[in-house]
Amino acid sequence: MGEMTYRQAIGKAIADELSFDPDVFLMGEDVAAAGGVFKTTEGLLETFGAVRIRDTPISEQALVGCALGAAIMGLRPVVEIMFADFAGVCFDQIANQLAKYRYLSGGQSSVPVTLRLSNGAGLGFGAQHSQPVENWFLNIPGLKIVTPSTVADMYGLLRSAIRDANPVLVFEHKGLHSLRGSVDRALVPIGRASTVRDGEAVTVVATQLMLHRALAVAQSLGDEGISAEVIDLRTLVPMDVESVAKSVERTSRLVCVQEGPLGGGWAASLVSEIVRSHFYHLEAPPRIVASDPIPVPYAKNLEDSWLPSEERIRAALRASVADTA
Amino acid sequence: MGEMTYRQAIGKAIADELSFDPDVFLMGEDVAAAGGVFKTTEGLLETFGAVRIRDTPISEQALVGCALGAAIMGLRPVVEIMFADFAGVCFDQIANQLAKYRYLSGGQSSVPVTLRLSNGAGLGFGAQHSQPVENWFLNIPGLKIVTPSTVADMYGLLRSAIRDANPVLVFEHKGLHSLRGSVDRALVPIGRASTVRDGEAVTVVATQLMLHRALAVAQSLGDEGISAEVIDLRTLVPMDVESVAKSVERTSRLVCVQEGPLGGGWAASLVSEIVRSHFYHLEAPPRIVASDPIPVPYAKNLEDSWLPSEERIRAALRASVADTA
Amino acid sequence: MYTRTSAAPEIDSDEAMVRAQLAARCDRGDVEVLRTMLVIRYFEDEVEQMFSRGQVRGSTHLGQGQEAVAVGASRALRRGDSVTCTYRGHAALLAMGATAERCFGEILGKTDGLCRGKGGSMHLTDVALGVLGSFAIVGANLPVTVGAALAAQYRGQDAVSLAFFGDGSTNIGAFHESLNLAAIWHLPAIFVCENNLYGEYSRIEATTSVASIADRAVAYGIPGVRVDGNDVLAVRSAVGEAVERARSGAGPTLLEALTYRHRGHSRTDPATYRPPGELEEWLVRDPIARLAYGVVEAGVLTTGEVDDLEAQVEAEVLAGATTALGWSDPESADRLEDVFADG
Amino acid sequence: MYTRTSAAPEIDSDEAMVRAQLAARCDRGDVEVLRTMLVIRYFEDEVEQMFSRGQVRGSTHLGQGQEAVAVGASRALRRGDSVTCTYRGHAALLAMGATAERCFGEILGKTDGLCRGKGGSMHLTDVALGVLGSFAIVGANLPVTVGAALAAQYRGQDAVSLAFFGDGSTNIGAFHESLNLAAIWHLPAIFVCENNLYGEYSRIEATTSVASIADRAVAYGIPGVRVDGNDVLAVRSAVGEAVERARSGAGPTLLEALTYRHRGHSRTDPATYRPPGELEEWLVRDPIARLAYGVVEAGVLTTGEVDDLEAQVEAEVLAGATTALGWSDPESADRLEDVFADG
Ligand SMILES: Cc1ncc(C[n+]2csc(CCOP(=O)(O)OP(=O)(O)O)c2C)c(N)n1
Ligand SMILES: Cc1ncc(C[n+]2csc(CCOP(=O)(O)OP(=O)(O)O)c2C)c(N)n1
Ligand SMILES: [Mg+2]
Ligand SMILES: [Mg+2]
Repeated sequence: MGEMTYRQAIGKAIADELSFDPDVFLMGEDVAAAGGVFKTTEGLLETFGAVRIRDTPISEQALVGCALGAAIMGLRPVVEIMFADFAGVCFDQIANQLAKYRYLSGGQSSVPVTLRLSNGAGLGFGAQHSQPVENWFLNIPGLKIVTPSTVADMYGLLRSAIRDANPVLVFEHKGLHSLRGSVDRALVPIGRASTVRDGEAVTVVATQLMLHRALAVAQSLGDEGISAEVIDLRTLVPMDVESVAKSVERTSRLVCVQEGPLGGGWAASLVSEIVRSHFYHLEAPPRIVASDPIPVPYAKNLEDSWLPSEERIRAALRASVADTA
Repeated sequence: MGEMTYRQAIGKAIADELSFDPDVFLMGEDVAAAGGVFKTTEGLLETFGAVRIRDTPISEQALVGCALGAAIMGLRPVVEIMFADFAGVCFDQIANQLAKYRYLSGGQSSVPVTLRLSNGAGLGFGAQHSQPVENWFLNIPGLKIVTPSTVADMYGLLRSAIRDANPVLVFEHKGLHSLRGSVDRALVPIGRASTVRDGEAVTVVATQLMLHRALAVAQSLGDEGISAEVIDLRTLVPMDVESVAKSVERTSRLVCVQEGPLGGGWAASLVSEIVRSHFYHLEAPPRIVASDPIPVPYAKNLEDSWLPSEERIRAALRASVADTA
Repeated sequence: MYTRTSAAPEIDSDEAMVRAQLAARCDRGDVEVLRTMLVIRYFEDEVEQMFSRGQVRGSTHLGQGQEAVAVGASRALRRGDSVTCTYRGHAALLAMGATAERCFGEILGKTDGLCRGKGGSMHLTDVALGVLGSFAIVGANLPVTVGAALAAQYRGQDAVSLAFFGDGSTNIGAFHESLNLAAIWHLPAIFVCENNLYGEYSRIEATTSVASIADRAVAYGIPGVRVDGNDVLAVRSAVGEAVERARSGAGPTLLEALTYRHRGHSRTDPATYRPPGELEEWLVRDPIARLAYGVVEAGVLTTGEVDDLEAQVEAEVLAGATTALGWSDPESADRLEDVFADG
Repeated sequence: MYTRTSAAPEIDSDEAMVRAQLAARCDRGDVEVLRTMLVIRYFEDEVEQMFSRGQVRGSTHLGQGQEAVAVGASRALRRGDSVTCTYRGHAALLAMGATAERCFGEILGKTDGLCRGKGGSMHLTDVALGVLGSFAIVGANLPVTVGAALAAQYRGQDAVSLAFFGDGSTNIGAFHESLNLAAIWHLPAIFVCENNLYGEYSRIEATTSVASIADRAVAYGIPGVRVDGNDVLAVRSAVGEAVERARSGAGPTLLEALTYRHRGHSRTDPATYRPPGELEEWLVRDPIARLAYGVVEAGVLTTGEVDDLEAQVEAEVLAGATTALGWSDPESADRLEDVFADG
């Protein structure tokens, strides 16, 4: 399918699913006429019309619940939550309704709803528009959570999410919209990590913006003779612990890089799983490079300090490799 | 102050703070005339009057935001969120407003708001009225999170929460309302764990309902000669990792017992902290006994299976002690 | 417990007038309506007993006295239409055709309950019958009805979706967002507020800034209609008009049905907050006694036949309870199912 | 960029009538009002430039054209009253007395900015001046104003709290909950909707089910008032009446101020969705040109004095920008402060 940006991959994934299945439709604030605040859905209104591409009021609770109702009736709604942080105003509908509907009804209906949320820090939007919101939902069973880092995964995971019979939260990192890459296949399976760099000395696990930083660090350390394996987790729920475990079986060392504070984040969950199953394989304490436990600050230098830097990642990798049991 | 129930300790703590400080007031759905759905606030209206004890509409967003506004103006609001699960409908106000207000304003105001939330499973209320909601907020810096397990702690931590200059979420476990105990002092400091049983062989960390199960198991294992130290974490944020670490330095083994699924929960965060700092002290993999990653089921036997049982806790302790590095 | 029509309280002249008017509208078809209201009443009475007997735990929210709303509304719907309701939803399920057995089964947490024992009293759901769910978070079902209505419009079908909710629920954000969304998209949604004067233990005046819930329709530019919620035929025809409007593409309606719950808010509420005499006044307006009077007055049934019907329904419902009590509990491993669908 | 009054567009006869009426109400005290509106205009223009020059990043939401709402409303308040506003809140801060320097400083992320560089453009806050905050989540500030109003009532003070918000924000749940709560508690709150016809890129008709936002007051049993939001004196007097009501214990008011933003929604929006000619129509109604006309017509200032005032304010604002640009960035370690208060 050729080269495109992460932003374009989003639009194209939605367009391709709209073409594939007449039950798919998109709604959200300014997704139609304006093509989305991040211009991810440009052109969809013109191609698919106002019934399937719908601008909405600022009513996120109603939108998520509306998607649930439409899904029970057999449609496949895709809802854009403009900034992921706005999941706060519709948290009940996501966590208590969408996530639990199938279970509460004893499996009477599937709930094929996709929520798309623009995620993450780094752009100076302030504390209410910059959060890595994927960590808000880890303790809510019933949701799948997807965090694509590459153009191909953005495309393929979004298509898989729309086809999935369950609620899927797809986090689109705002800092990656302009990333370029090529898309080689249609569907990327939800729930499988991908090893983006092979290595022997240490396993590094990351997602989204942090994946790219981790990769850059791994490459630079490679020049120094430290061979780091880099795994893009891609999906947080269900989490592909097995792939990480297999890598750790070889490297015996684990570093997780997480945008966002440590407490309640995915990295801690992953570490606790790995130490449970591979405690005796580990030759160094698993490390987490995470953000400070503070709201995302606005000033550029403060926000830059908040995001795990390549320096911090490099230091963690070096420390991990230096440790001996 | 003598013997009372956990339920009474709640009412008494609020009453004592109402007496102590005229800026303290309580609001919530049916907290006044009816004395609260769980009867925790009985008699307060009669003693303190309708200005300070306020029944409200079913408008949780408005209530939490109203508390924030009143707090900025110098009052000390206490808000009851009847079932903790209803934090979903006011999640934005808690996570994006209350938690971030001080930071966003550069420290212009403190935010002395206490939210009281009835928490947890075990009573057959179904998936939307039974969640251990404390785990929803771990990744939201700016909130203190308190989970009292005993009558004395319920009393003392709630008083400390109301006096705190910051937003504090106080989770009151529904399964402990009838617990009896004696209250010996006024304030229990937020942020300190308490060692409720000394032991040498393994450190067990738990909160609320699980604390009592862990304690029962520790006692029964004591009879078999396995000496488990039991720590009641009491506060999840800020977390007293140090007390746990000190215990682990002696026992070299850690088991966390958590109501609720593993992903995104406090136990994983604690384990990741401990393995980071005490990896080489550990003689066994830290274990987490948690709930299934499913919504809380309704049928009694299913709900009972969902909650970590004494059997599962016992098995984890035995396994931990049996492990050798 | 249900007082047979034959022993119902004396009525006053106001009530006599209401009943005369109702009787004038009754016909043969309304026997089925009466029967369904009786099923609900006996069902709720029996759930109450099950709780007192300790056969179930948790909580339950009974609807004795409010039967006319669910039954009247459901009788204005047809196959393909859908409904969402609240934790106080047993009536809606039974009105839409769920069997007493499977409803009891769910409340008892049985594997053959409507939701395999996973939902419970507050979550009775029967998608096949068009009951998309009972929602235990106040206001949460309204957006779901909006979505079901959108699905009908999207597909060019003339189905409608109807949401039941309480007076107190009109103060929560989801109510507002839902009505606005349904209004601007002209969706075939009907919002039926069961105004029973209380939200939990609080009277409506203490929590709600408007005298009549129907007045809130102004904020959405849609019709707001108040109806006697204890007159099942009045409810049916008011909902019928709203359904008509919805099917024709003219958009949603907010309907306020004035009614009363005979019991407390939930299992643990003795309802001591009611002014003395209030319950008694409303017992006089019992929707079942009213319709029973109507069918007799209209010559459709004799009082003896009404008495027989009551006895028959009571026996049926109790038999349903016995059946459900005999069902097995779910297997422990069943709890892990129904979280995610395949594919 | 701001067009000096001396070069303002031609006006039509409707506008002439509005201005004549406004002039009749002008007096000497309104020079300060004019000055403040000019400060805001030049401030917003300069923020726009800072973004184009790459001196700041992130996003910003400008309010050129809407100055009369913040300035008129603030002039009806007194010390001890409070205000909450939105991401489009620069005008409210400046109207309440914040200096241009410290507002610029915050937008530039400087350590001497209003919020020490931690909040940014969407979060300007000055509690000492009574501006409790700029809130970037739509609707989130309304409950906060309700709380501030409650604090006044609780203490028996006659202070009021006023919330600014947009037309689009009236479709979110928090709006509804806040108005209901303020109404039933008769709180001294004033809800000022700046209806600028758009929520982001969407016209009000596409998202909002009611023709006039003021009509939504019916749902809360409170007064709903629509006012010309480009007539600063009209805003001041309408808010003044609402404040009066609030102070007297009669409860909240919903006020709709009809206005228009000259720029797009945010930095990245060229506002191509506007029908041709619409902006030009509203430029004719520019609130600043109107008041400038008024003070001249009323004999308070000459056109030359207006011109001087404009030049003077422009120079002051630009000097403020220069000052703020010279401030230092926060220390990296500062980020860890202000999360929790001691004690
Ligand atoms: C968001 C939320 N807040 C509070 C509750 C607790 N609650 C359950 S029912 C109820 C009262 C609802 O009153 P109303 O809407 O009038 O319905 P009724 O119970 O009278 O049928 C409340 C407050 C809830 N379930 N959800
Ligand atoms: C809960 C939430 N949803 C969406 C947004 C994104 N957003 C910011 S401003 C805005 C439009 C608001 O329109 P209006 O209330 O009319 O105010 P205006 O910007 O016109 O002043 C939207 C949708 C948000 N900030 N918060
Ligand atoms: Mg009610
Ligand atoms: Mg607007």
